[in-house]
Amino acid sequence: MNIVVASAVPLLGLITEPVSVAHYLVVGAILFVSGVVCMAMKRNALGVLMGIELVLNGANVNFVAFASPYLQGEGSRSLGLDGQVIALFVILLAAAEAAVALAITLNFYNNHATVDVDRADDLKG
Amino acid sequence: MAEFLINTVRLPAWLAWSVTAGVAAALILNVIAGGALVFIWAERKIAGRIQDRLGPTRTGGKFGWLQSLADGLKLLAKEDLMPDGADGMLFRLAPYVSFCASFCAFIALPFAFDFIGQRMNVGVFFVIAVLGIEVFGVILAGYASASKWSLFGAMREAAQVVSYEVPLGMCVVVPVMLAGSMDLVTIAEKQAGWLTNWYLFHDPFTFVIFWVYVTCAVASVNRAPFDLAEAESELVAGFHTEYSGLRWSYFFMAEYGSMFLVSALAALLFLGGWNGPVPVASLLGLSEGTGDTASYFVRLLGMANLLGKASLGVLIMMWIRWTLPRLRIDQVMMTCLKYCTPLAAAMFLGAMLWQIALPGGLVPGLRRPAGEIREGWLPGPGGAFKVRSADVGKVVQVSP
Amino acid sequence: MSALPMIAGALIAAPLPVAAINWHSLFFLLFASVSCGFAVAVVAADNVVRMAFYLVLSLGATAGLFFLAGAEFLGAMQLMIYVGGTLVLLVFGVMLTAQAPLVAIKGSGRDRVLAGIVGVALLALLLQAAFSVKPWRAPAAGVVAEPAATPIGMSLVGVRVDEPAVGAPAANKRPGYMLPFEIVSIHLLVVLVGAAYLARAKRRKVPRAIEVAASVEPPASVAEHASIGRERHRSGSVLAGGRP
Amino acid sequence: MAQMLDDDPRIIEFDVRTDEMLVNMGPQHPSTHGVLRLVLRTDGEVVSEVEPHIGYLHRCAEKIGENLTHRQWIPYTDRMDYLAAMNMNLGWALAVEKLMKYQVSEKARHLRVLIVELNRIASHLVGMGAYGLDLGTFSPFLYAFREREKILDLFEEACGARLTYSYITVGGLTADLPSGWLVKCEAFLEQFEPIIQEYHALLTTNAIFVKRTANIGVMSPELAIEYGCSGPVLRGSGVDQDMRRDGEAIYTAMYDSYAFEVAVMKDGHYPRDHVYPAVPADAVLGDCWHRFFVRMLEVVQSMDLVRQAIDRYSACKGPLGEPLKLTEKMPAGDAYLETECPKGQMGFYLVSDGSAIPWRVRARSSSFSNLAVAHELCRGCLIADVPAIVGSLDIVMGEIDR
Repeated sequence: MNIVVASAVPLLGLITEPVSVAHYLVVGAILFVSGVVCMAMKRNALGVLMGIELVLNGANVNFVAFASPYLQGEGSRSLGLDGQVIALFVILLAAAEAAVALAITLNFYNNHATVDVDRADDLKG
Repeated sequence: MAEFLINTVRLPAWLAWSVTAGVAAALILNVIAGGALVFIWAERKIAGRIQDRLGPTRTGGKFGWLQSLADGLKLLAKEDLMPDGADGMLFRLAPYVSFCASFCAFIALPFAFDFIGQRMNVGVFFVIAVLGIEVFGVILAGYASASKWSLFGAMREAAQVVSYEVPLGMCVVVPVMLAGSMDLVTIAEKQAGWLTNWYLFHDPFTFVIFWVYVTCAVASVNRAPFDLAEAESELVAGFHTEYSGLRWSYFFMAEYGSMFLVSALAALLFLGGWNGPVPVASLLGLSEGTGDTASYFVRLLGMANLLGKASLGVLIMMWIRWTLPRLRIDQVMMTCLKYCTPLAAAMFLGAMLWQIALPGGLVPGLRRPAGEIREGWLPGPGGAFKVRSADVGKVVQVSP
Repeated sequence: MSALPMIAGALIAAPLPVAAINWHSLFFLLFASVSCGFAVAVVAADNVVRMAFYLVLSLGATAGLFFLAGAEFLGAMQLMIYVGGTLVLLVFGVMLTAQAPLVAIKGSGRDRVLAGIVGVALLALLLQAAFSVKPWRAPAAGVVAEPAATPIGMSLVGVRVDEPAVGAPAANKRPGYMLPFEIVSIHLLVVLVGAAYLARAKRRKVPRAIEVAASVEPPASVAEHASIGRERHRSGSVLAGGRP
Repeated sequence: MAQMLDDDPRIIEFDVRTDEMLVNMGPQHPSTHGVLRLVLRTDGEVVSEVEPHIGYLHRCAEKIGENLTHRQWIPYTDRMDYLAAMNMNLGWALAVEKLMKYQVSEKARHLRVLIVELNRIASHLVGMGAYGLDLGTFSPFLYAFREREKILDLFEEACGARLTYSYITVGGLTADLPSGWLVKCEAFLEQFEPIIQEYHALLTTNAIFVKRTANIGVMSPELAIEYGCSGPVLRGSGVDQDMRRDGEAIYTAMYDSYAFEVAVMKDGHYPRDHVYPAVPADAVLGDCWHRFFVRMLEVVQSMDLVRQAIDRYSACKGPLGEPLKLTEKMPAGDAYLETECPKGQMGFYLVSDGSAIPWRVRARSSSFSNLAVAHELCRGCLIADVPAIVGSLDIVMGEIDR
């Protein structure tokens, strides 16, 4: 019990201290890594697509964090509006990317009757 | 309320805020749950009247108003079935996803001036976005039920709702453009005054687009004649074929919740929000913003106004449901793609041009100016420049 | 995720001053754990529909994080486009994976281990980077964010109305986003047309099934009353309890 | 053939590889009108094949008929087309009378016409209301049932039963009308006439209804004849055939001196004896809309016939005449007679060995033949069209399964 409390007390800072950019960066990092692992590991084309979405989302979290005025501590400055606008463009492009990728997946499915990306080896010599 | 609890009751701040939030959440929840009870009763009575019947009379209470309560009890007591091949987790979660989406959208919905769960800068957008998530629960339910009818219902709902979001969004953008804000409170405030200030009567284009909005709203909440996802003569019960008991009732509450929501949104965007056709309060010299007892009275009056308008919308939906046959899925999509979307786009363009050509409306002085200039907003040849503070608040025509 | 039980334990064991709780941080923690937890769940799940469901929850919670960071417009945008887009993903997932084998295509165990190692290494690197800059760890207090929806809208039509950041060029020199906005619009249009073309529904002269049946000689009487697909019916039914 | 397929907007071959699905519509399904099971083979929403499975309501009615005397079997005919039991009674009674060469009294003849046509109205009201239900509108169903209730009240007064009447029987009818009945009947017709316009407004001319039914399930006259369709289903395809005019003498003699025009599209128009709504531009002869419309016309036609029958019946003096005894022996031989029931041509065949109990009994069901064509009509339609098409055939399972 004591050990748990001892290890937990530093974590109490999480809910007593205000949030900083670093908090968001950690979330962004976890999303990003999840996305990368997802892309690398999944054999289902739709799974790979979801990995891409996660990666883009992780990047967006970072943009928003840097753009937010009240996450900025002394000595750093906010990206301001630019960060948000870039995140906006990322969302839009992610939607476009999803549309095209789905169309490609669909065509692949038509030709191979599967969405297993490991079977997409037609061009292999 | 939180300030009151802190200053007068002397609760600690965290408790005061929690209590306030809890009360607000409970109120909104009761709007949905209580609203569903009332609307189910109303639907029965209206259906009865339309069909030359009496509707419920015998369950108890005057006009059989206990019928919904009896139904609720029945649903609570009913066995909760799950098909053998169902995806258990998703099957259980789906009703809650639907209900939560419907519930969350209410957070940004103002019932009167300052009577709002959370005032949001992007209120309209938020409501539409969250409402779109409701379909998610339906799709999950359809997939997880392991029933072909459910799957058909879910696919129909997905196709329909995703398509109708496009014209719906365009319809919603017009009042946003006129008010210069996505804040629902601001949009409703701009329509204060006489009936002519309502955006419905702002110009011919908004009048047309209101009806487009009504069509799209009915379609996006899956009511007849667009109730394809649960078309009982085709798909048994569509996406909720396999649901029973309490879970089924969550879908039902979500449906009635979103019906009320789109109606309230119609009232806020086009029908003056909580402002009545006649500005009774301001004629009496009362204001809703001052914070004294009289202002609370005005707000309550406004709330009654809004609830009345929204309920009227729901009742009209019921009327439509008990009158018209159901469309076919391809006809539903055609209605969206061939009629609603182009019409909404054209009306959007028209309303925009009208704003440029006749910013003050046809009859000057009858209406408040629609858009306002804030400091430093006017684009000039060299980018933005500051506007003199004397000009702020005035309507300035921006040459294209 | 493991932080939650620990905090819960701490709440019970330690005399936690409830008044000291920063609610903003608490909600951040809530959204962050949902977001990260379900992102990991996406990786861990095999069923494509569940993956999509987790993804939606993760993205939805991220929208909550955006709201917390004062980016309301972006949060709503995230809900509408990202979550809506994923919804379509889900629909396609359901459509494409009606057959059981496709619902769960599993990677090999070796892949998983390898991906896990790479992932952890990458995460370590990123976390180190996240904590490496000191000002990033020091939050500002008492700053209230301006509503960003209108400035974003104005910047997209080429006018900057927001307060310039410290050290940024003067107000009338800062770039608007008119051109990128137009480019993105055209891009979206192109993508829409392209996607529709790739996954188009095209009309064939004769439906597939009738083609097959056409190879079977239709009975003579059939030709007299030509009706759609009649020949096909003669070629035999696949339905259970077919006719003699 | 290829030309036809090009023109058919419903045949779209998607580039996406999709799986076909077998879906059971019924036997417990809201829109299969009883215990009919339709197996649909679908590709997404597009139905590529429909296979009706019947027999869930089989009660060996014909075999039972071979163990009962001719009059004892009358109640079993009630239960065939239970929505038009009077017409069923009449079909069997006339078939037996044909074999026995028996002629009912003039008064009984007019009363039979009166009752049968009134029942036709009731049956078409159910068909119409249920069709609205199939298309997702509930209110016309109840409007139709409201009026049908009044007809059933009349029947109840005449024979004591509301659904299975056994009123018309071999050799006449079981009882004469009670006094004052005709006045009530005329009052009903009087108040019913304007209500038909209501039905036209809610269904026939409703834009959504027309969209859902026009050009759906188009049946060519050749196809209709080939499948042995009859009744409104046949006439909806433009085939001018009505047993009341074209049937055997013993049946058409009943309608002698009655003026009525067969409800069928001839020379590009429907009968013009009354004011009817115009045919919508989208409707094609033989589609669901026309089948529905023919029924609506027949309601008006039957009203005219009932009015004429009331006049002729009240003009007849003298007794109605007693029906035949239960055990009246039939001459050896066989007889087959088709009558025009609301659903189509209902035929009864009996072979007698000279006793009162028929040696063989068979019934030719109109709904059975009408349902058989469903798989032709439903090919390539959408799932939502299946109830629309099957509903437009207006089948009754009691008659199909017997």
